[in-house]
Amino acid sequence: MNEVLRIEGLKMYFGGLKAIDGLDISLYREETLGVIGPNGAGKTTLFNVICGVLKPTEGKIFLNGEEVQGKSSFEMARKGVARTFQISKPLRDISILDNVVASLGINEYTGFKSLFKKSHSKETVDKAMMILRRTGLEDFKDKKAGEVSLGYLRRLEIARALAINPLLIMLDEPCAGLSNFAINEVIELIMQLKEEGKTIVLIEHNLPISMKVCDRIVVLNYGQKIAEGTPKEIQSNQEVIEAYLGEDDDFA
Amino acid sequence: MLLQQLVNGIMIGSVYALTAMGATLIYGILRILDIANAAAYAVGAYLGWYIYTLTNNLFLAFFLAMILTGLIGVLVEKYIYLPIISKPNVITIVPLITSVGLFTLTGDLLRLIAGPNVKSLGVKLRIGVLQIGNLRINPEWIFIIILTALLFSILWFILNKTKLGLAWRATASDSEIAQAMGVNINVSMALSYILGYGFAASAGIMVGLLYNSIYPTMGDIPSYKMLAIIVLGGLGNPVGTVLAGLLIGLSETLVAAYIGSIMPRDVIAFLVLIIVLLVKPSGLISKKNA
Amino acid sequence: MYLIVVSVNIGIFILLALSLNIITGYAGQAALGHAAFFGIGAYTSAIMTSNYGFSFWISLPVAFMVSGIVGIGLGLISIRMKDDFLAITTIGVNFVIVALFQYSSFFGASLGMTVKKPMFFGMRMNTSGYLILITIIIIITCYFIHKMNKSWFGLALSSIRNDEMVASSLGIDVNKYKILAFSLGTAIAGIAGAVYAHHMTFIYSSDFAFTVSIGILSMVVIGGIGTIRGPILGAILLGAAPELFRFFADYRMIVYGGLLVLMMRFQPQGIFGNDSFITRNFIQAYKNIFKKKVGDIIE
Amino acid sequence: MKRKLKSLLLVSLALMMAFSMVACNSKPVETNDDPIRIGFFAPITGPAAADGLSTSNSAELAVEIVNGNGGINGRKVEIVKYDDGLDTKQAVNIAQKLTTNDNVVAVVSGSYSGPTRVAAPIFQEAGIPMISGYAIHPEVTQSGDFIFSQSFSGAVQGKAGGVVAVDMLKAKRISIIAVDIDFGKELSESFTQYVEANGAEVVSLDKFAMSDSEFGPVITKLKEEVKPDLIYMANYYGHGAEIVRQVKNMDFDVQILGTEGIDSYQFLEIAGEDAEGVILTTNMDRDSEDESTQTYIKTYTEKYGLIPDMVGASVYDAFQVLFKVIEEVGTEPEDIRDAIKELKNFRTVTGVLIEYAPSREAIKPVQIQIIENGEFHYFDRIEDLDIITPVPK
Repeated sequence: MNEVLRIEGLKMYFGGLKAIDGLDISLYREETLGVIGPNGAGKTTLFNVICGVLKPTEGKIFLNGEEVQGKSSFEMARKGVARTFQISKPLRDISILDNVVASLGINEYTGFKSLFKKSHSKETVDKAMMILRRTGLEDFKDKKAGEVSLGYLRRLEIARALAINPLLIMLDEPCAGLSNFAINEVIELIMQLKEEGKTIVLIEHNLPISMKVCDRIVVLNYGQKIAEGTPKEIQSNQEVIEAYLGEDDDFA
Repeated sequence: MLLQQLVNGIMIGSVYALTAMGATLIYGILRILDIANAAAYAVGAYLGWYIYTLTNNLFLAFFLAMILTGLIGVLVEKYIYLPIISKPNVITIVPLITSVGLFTLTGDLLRLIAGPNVKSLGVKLRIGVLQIGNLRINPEWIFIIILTALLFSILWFILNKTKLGLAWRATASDSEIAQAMGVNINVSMALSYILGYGFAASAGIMVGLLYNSIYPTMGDIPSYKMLAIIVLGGLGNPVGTVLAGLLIGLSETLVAAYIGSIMPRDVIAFLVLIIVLLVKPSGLISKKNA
Repeated sequence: MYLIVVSVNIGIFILLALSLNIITGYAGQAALGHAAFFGIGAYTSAIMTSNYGFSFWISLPVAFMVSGIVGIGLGLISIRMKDDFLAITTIGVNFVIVALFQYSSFFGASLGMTVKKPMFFGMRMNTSGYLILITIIIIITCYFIHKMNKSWFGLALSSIRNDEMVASSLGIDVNKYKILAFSLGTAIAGIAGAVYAHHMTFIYSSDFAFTVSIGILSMVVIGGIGTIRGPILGAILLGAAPELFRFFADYRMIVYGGLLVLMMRFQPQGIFGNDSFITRNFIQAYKNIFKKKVGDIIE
Repeated sequence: MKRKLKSLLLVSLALMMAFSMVACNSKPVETNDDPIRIGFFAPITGPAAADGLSTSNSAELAVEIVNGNGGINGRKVEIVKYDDGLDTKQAVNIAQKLTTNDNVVAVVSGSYSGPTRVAAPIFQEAGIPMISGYAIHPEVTQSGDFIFSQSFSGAVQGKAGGVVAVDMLKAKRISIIAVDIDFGKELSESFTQYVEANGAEVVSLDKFAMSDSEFGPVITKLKEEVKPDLIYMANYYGHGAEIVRQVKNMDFDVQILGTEGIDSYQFLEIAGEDAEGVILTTNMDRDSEDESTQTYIKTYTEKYGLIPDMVGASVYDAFQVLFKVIEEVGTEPEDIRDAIKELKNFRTVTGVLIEYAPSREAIKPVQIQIIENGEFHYFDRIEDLDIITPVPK
């Protein structure tokens, strides 16, 4: 029972467009799985389906053995699936601290009753501060999230995912648009998470990063899995090279 | 009788479409729900009336009033709306409230300048009644329909066949990309307001002519009805606006003729709106397939 | 007496502005039909006291409930529609509900409804009574909103206001919270309506028209959206404006309209909003004098 | 937190105290040199601004004339005028201001039913007489014995309309088009009652909203399917003008009967030639031989360059009534009230005011006017007390 996530025969069609067309993936505890593929291969769609933003056309998703496909996004979050967004989506007009506190409340959003429970209890704020310290955001805690630079927003995305204390962290291109320096910092952070034994799914367009971070990589093209294996195996897979040829200079 | 009522509905619907067109053009670029468009409608009607009493030339009154109101529109855009929407972190309600302020201000200014009483254009058109079998169309309507068709053709030409129109459409579909491609979006915005307020003015004069009455609060009803129409048409979509105008004109007419007075006329527009949006939340024609 | 009457009217608008602020300011949902719920509260309590002889004090909570329940409907609509589409649909809801008042004889139709003044311990409620009542309700509402801001509920609304997708990724049931926000805001508007009906002793469908909704929204935005002080001060300012400007006589609506335009042009975050000129300088001055932490005074 | 709450409470208490202090200022003692102050409110801004202008002009003219004649018993009259914007909230504020701050001895309402209706109980409670110029809501005068109405009740005018339609014009099939507010409702109901009791038939009733301006569909329906021989319009000049224009445009041969709602020069202005032959029930006879009527029409036209209408004349009359009783009994509000109740056969510009009914609504002849050559002219008059006396509901 080490299988955290299992996807069986997943299909996601948008009208005539087959974004995901029959996909089987398994993910095991404490593993970091990379999902790569050219633009439009269906990576983000896959994320959105797993997180419950989209309802799959067909197929099954198991989380810790429980069938969860078609559940809504907030239910998936409560079941321990945390995610970051490809385009950073901070809660702009509240502080960085509040952003993290909001994520810590995952089990507190009970509807009307939540009106009578204070959000910024000492315990919660301490927990949030700990996460901010880990992600290097401590100095910005009172700044509004809309006012900090992109690099910090990526960290905030990860901090928020961490606050959920998830079963599974899904990172959607956490390094896109960052400077080399910032990229290294984010990689460092991911490596730390790995060491702590988190289970991670990573979409990353920048292949060297995936190669460095992931234990296993799944390659998608046109919504289908064209290869799967360790970074080494993927690197030498002819089909993958063809799919990427001329597509991406990073692949070398 | 059904034929006559259908024609009645299409006629009033085309006036609605014309009234709402200005708001659509403005929303298309600036994403503002500009209630002050209804102020332009009243101002246009008054300008038209004034020029007509001076010159006794209806066409001159019509086009001069349109141009003048359009120019006022550019000033309003440049000195009021543009500075507001270019500020960071401005919520979308702010321009809406600005337009409500402008509308209140203009309505009362008209009252002070021209008095609260109804002005009549007193135009006697020398074309006869069009009679086909039982179907009758009055001279005012013939005039209005020809003019509306003309204005829509001009609009279609500007938007689809000129460089300016191409720039406008590019800005409307994505202003950032348009800007990156070298489109001067300030020009598109100005065009929106010239055309937008100009169209509102033309609608004002037409309605003034149709009911032979021009008064300071004549913009009150268009101020909200045109919102229903532009949203129904898919927000910022000229073709959708024409369809929505016709749909509402027809619904109102048919309800008045066959069901009777179950509800006020204005409510019909909003009921149609709510029903359509519940089925299709992005309006009759959504932006994507415009 | 005149001042008290004006104050009661302003008090009713403060309550309306505060309640709209829950929907628009905190949950970030466009709502341009708030007056309809004001009307639902007014008609509910008027019908209860005048047609069925219930006490005014029983009709208050009932008005609260009925408006809130109808508000759930608006919340359901907000799940299906977004932004400007939602905004205009709420205008539509306003028109439809006013038409219902206007056309249904149950609501007095075109003759409006006459409302008896309530009794309070055997005495007829006078205007000062209303002032005290509305002040108490406002204080309770402020306390409640203050509490809400500090709770998980408030944080959930903040998240939804900023980004619904993120909110649901944090485990927030966005639909449920939207419905709750709409229903709370409209329920408070319902109470305002109940007080209004008995204060005015006569209500008519057009008292709750779309223009009133726009007026309430203007108060929230002019004062400063998403704060407690904003809607209160905005309502005082705009509520008193028609009376304050009486000595401009003929020009007062022009002054009023011009003021709206100028304020939005130069202070779009509202006069007393979080980023406004007055608030910033006030905080600065306060800091300089008392050397206190900012968070303590401005929530 | 607790402290903050406490300070909030204190501040609001202090505010309330301050308000009540200001509110409790005592009335100054009145002397004979002070002018007699009469309150007046009308919708000077907003959608009814044209009627507001007409009534406010008439009010000022009335005061100017009486002061020109040396005032009342040597004292000048001063008018305290407010704009209610056709908004009941403002009307309540105004009524409160008039009763507590302005020391008026009586009030005239130049506004519509809504504002007048909410203001009436406040004047009643304060014990200040109010005469409503033309508000038609039946509950206005029911507020109490200080509240009078200068116009016919809706029931009287509707019945008079019925008399014109059935007895004078011999109509058999009648269509009604009514505005859906108290005015249209009251009139069309009592009209229908009379018509159906006297052998004619109401074949259709179309209600429309105040904001409506498009009557093409309704007129088409009437012409092609209902085919009435008379249309009764219980509405205002804007609607009325559009209806007669549509009727003429469609070549629809039908008699049109209107009410005091279209008694306005604006009706003539908008409808133009199409208004010819329209008959209406109203309160002012333009062809009256009465000197005061002709003086009013003449001075008003000269002073304002506008033609006076029914709402203006009604307000002017309300002032005449007040001047008359104040001259007789002085400025004590109770005395004024009693004197108005006792007033009999008083000549006003809208004919002889016979007396006020127990419901405090004026009893006076209903004038029937016809539009000829773009002017209102005498057609007939109803003086039958059975018809013009309001029946209490």
